[in-house]
Amino acid sequence: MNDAPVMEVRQATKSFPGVRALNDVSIEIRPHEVLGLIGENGAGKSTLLKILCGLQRLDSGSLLLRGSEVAFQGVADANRGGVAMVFQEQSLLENITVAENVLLGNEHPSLRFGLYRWRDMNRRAQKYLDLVSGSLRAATPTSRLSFAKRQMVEVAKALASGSRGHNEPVVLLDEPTSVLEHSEIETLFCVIRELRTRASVVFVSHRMEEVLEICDRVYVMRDGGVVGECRPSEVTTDQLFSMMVGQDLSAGYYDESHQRPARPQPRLELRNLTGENFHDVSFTIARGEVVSLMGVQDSGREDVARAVFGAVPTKSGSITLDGRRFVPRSPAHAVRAGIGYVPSERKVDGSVIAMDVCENLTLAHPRRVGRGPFTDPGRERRTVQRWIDELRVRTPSPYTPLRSLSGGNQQKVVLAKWLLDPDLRVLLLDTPTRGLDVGAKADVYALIRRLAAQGLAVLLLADTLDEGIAMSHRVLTMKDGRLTAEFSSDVDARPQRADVLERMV
Amino acid sequence: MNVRLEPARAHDRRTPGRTGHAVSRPVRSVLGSHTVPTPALSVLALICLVMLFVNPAFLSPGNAGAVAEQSAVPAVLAVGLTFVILMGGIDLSLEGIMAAASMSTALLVANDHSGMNLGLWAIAVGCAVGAVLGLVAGTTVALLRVPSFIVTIGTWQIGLGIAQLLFGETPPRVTDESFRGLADSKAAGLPGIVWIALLVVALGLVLQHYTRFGRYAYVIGGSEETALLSGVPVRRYRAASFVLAGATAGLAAVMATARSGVGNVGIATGLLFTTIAGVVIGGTFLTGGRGGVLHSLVGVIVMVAIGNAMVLAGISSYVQQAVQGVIVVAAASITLWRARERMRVIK
Amino acid sequence: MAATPRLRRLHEAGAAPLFVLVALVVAVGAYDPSFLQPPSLASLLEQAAPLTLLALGQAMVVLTGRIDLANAALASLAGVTLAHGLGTWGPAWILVVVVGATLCGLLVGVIHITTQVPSFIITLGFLGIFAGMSLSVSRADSILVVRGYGSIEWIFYRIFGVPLSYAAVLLVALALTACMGAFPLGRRIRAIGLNERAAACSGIRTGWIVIAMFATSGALAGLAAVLQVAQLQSAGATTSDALLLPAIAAVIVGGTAISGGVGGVGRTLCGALVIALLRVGLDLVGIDAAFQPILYGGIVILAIAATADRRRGTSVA
Amino acid sequence: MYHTRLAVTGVSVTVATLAASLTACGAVDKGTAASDSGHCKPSAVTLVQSGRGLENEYYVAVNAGARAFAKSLGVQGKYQWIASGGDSSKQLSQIQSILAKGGKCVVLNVDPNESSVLPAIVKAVDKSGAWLVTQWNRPNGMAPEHESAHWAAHMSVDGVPQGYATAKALFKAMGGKGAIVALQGILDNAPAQERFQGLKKALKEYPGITLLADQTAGWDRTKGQNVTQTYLTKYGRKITGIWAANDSMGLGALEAVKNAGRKGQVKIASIDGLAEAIDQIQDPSSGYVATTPSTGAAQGGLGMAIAYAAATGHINPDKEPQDHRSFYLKPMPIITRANASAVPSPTDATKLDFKDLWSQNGRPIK
Repeated sequence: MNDAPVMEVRQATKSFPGVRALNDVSIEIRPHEVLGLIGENGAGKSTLLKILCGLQRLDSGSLLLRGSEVAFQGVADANRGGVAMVFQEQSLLENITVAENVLLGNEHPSLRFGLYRWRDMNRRAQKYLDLVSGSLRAATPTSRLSFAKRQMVEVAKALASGSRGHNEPVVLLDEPTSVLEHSEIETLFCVIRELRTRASVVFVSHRMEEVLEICDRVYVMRDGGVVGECRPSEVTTDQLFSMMVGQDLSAGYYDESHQRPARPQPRLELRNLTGENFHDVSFTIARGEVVSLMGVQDSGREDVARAVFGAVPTKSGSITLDGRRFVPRSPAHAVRAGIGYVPSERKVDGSVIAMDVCENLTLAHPRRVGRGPFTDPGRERRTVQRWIDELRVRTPSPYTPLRSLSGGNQQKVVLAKWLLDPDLRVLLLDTPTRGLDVGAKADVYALIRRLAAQGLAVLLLADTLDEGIAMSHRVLTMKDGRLTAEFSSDVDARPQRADVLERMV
Repeated sequence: MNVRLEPARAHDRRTPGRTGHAVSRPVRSVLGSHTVPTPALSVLALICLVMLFVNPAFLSPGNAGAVAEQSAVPAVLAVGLTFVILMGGIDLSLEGIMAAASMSTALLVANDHSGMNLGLWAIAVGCAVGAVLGLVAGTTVALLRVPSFIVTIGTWQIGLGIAQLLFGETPPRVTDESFRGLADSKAAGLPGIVWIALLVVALGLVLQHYTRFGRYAYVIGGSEETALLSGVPVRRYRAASFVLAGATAGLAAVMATARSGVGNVGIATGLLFTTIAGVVIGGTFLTGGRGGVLHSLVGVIVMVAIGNAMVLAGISSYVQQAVQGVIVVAAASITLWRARERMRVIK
Repeated sequence: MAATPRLRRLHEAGAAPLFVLVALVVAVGAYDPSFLQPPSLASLLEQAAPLTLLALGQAMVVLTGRIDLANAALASLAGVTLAHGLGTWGPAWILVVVVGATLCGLLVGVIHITTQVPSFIITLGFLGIFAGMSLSVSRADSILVVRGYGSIEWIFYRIFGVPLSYAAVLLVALALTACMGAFPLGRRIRAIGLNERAAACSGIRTGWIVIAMFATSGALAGLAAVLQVAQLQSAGATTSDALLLPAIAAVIVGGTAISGGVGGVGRTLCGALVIALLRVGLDLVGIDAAFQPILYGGIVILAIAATADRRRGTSVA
Repeated sequence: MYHTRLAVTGVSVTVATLAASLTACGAVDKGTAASDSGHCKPSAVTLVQSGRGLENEYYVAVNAGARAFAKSLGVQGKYQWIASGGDSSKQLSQIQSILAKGGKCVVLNVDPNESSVLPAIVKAVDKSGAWLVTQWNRPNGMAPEHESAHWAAHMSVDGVPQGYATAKALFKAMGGKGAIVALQGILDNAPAQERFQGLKKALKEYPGITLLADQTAGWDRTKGQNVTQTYLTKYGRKITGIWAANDSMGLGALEAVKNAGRKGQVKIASIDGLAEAIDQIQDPSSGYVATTPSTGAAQGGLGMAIAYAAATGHINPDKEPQDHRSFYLKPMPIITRANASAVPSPTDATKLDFKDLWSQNGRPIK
């Protein structure tokens, strides 16, 4: 293997207002390797990737591509240099065809006299699609594809954009597995291995197992700097963990010692609840109980939570809240009944990222920080500051726009929004730890324990099987819109993962 | 080792309330109408059906020709406007642009005012006047990042001012018969401007389907962010869409001038309402990314047909405006009724 | 770079419209010092009054990310209705008309929310509906207010030179500012404009607030009609129609983002004064009528370039 | 951030309030230019003509007439044309601003954009002591003789004889039988109604003529063309005549008739005296029968002259008889092929005698 790096970053520094995102970072990407980049959120992975793909410029330091210094003018410029990125958030457009998405910005070989030759477009796109999957057709409208297939198209798109130059491309994958199911992840890994023969790959994830499985070499990042470089064969998960967080956290991660038994009084009761995507769902959550609802995509579990919150309509069945019949007409109605909801899409549903921390925190229950119907800036400031301190939200001030906070801190604000209400009775958590780093996850877990101990009923739609089992008093599984099983989950008698998994798929 | 359970639901940015596939069926049937403007066509069919009982003369070939002729100018306008709207912008300036283009064209063909006679080259000049005004709007929107809504109110006024400057004491009358022939001479029973409009629509469809400009209009309207990330020079294409809208407005002014025979500052009075309402009824989303030239064409025909039908039905002039308003609201509501959903955000 | 954050903070807080206004006043005043005399300024404020009310209503709607193309036509309708009944029903009729206009705005909002059709289209339709109704009510003639005129005439008195009409507008503006600031309402409106889904998921009754904003726009259109009738002593079917685009221009020149969420009452006041000044300033400076639209268009574009809030990045509506 | 915003809002409101209260610092008396008698010296007078805009032939003629008057005084420099652009509140604002600036010695000749702005204009003029003559539209129940001396006069053009005479010429050309359609002006408009009344009056005298339909085409050429086109397909060959309330619509109708291949067979008559209409009348093949002479120059010139005379004290409006305060211009013979070639240009104001203010007065407006 030729060891001259394809791409190199030397002594890179990058600052944003109030944050130093990168501090004297040096890495190199060698040809035909899968390079892993792991670290907590806010460690600087995303910033580094953005610099590699031309989205942002360095404050100081240098970026070298095949030995010569470059300053990309933008993503398209980086593409021309053979560097392409698959973005964390899906960037495919629904209103055009798959071929157009794959070749976006790269159509010119298929143009004659300025006109598209669709057959040629589709043929070229198909070439890249075939590399990643056998079942994708170039001429399909993108809106017809499932999300998993779209992720494959994303990879094909990155391949296509990276192949624009004459050199072998560098493909940057930013958390490519976050929307994929297990089997699809395997397929993706096959694709990446195949890719390695013709390109260099940078694989970013916060899931160590994946990184260990697929990568040839790994950089570990923390607080804007590289804290370690290693080969997966030489390290264990625990070692990586402690490098990432700077301390040994593997014990007590889920804070299981604080699991308190649930109280006898039922708080939330669903009876034969039926909606568009779920049928005959019945279960009860008692005070102080955490129930985790498990299921694969399209199992309908998310809609159950949204139905309780009034965000999707129900057809039949009933909901009882503290013994009283409750028919959620709208989220506003549910909120007034004491229900809180942390949606999975933080930036779309969970928060107004253009508003500041204080405004987001007080959005749902302004009366808790006001005086009667009026606002009270002083009280508001004190309350908000208290929550910021209590949840250890890292923010320069309560009046910092939420968008400048890291994902974990944003999520804490979203949670705090509900905790402001002392009468909160039910908390619906839809993958509350997704995209959070290890430290922030631990904080959230501890918080959930504490809330449950206070008598709250928590419905948890866990991100992972382990999380769901470890965090809950009971585990419910859903498949195709119906409940399939119930497991009780005590601290010392957790259900077997295989059993749970069996009832889900 | 952690096992991934459930893939995250990546949100459909445009109708984010939706999950899974079972829900999407009604939505998809609306999506199905994205290639063909079915709702607008059914509104048109409804009008025809009603008029069949009220006044069958509506369906006579002669009246169909009249509707076609009256649709020609707004249809040409709609083609240019469609691309602006596809990219998520709006162009309100067409009345001002048409005023300027109409005056300059009338003064450049053989006329009773200026000694100029550029012949049919004046058509090119008319389009160019529109294109330049469009360029002003386009560059302002693209470079200064100001909402097009308000910029084009500004260029509207600018166009109007230019037209007033060009107006002497009487409107310039076109004496060039070949120029007038654009509108008057008939081929296959339809006047010239209808054929021009059809040509423009055909060109618009080619633009929409076969050029980067057209395809990128969908990309930019779908997600400007993605477009930028993919290296699409968004500003340039956005500016170009205004230039195109300006040029089609210029051409529309030429056609209207040929039809009426004079350069007229007020040549486009009321066309803005007809055109925008038409584009919207046709099913081109004001938020961008959906719709197309064909949609806009059908929408414009619906608007013109409504006006024509009301004259034929002898509806009092007092209420005509109100009836048009009701139909706009009703047509849009019917078109979009099935897509209604709790938590859906529509602005 | 040192001074920029401060400047940017000022800009984001909406200082630019104020600067534009002051610059324009100084420019016109430099050309014609008599313009700076109190009577001229008072006259400008009086002229700006109905426009400002429409602009304030429009701003409320725009803050939620919607647009109300029907409010000027609604003002015309309210005007003819007011003129029609004032003689017969007396001052109580004013209240009836304002309430009626509020209900019309409410209706527009309700239809927009229940049908989930973009506000641009709904209000475009209602623009036609209100215009047609105005024609029917007035029988296409203008209505002179003779009996009962005393009950509204006083609005255009000046007390010690202060135009009451503008003082009333300021009062409305103050009330709006108070509602926005003293209650969580203002924050909710901005949340809706910035991210409506998140606002809804935070338990905000987004639909009702949007409807309330359309109703507010309707109410202010009704008040604008009262001012118009008081000022004109008569009403025609299309009297206020031409104020639609100037009022929208005022909102945007005031720095309210057309995509919603950014903006406010104070700067809309400035924006409305800028537009009101532009409408007469060019005559005062003695610019030839034909050049006026060109200058007006150019200045509006420049003013908006100066005042636009670009924090939202890409969106150009 | 929050505090800055609060501060800026505060400053904005304060500035606005300040501006409002500044005006309290006293009203400056503008009467310096006036002589002892309360009248203006000729040198102090500003002449202001207000109308829609010069992109319209009629207003070009109005402007020409008013300018001719200013020239006859030798004060073109003091003459100003202001365009409302069809926006009533803008027109009012413009006039108020000019009055606030110019005070007593402003002489205004105004064509109100619509009659509803007129009371406010009168009020503003009255308050500032300036002088006003108005044209065309006024709300029912308002007249100079009842309002104020400063509203010197209101003049209009009687649409009834215009509609009547043009319709008769049309019917005669049609041979006294056949069917017509009528294109009306904007309904919100006295002239539109009067002209249509004239048509109806003529219809009574010609029982052989039937009115198939009437529809507004908004004074607009393109709309006139579209509506006519629709009528031509609806009624086909039944239509042998078209009466339009103004020339723009008439010329639009002519285009529609031409396109239908019926040029010459369908006779057209309209009102206003646009140059193009007069040219069409001279062309025997066009089928254009009649129009009326333009009244723009007379309305501009004489209106200005009357207001000026009042301002300088040559006349005292309060002492003038009612038919000098509210009057129609003398009806003029219509233009037909017989006299079309001899019609003077609409902008020709040389025939106007500014010394004899009442030379063109017709019947008073009741």
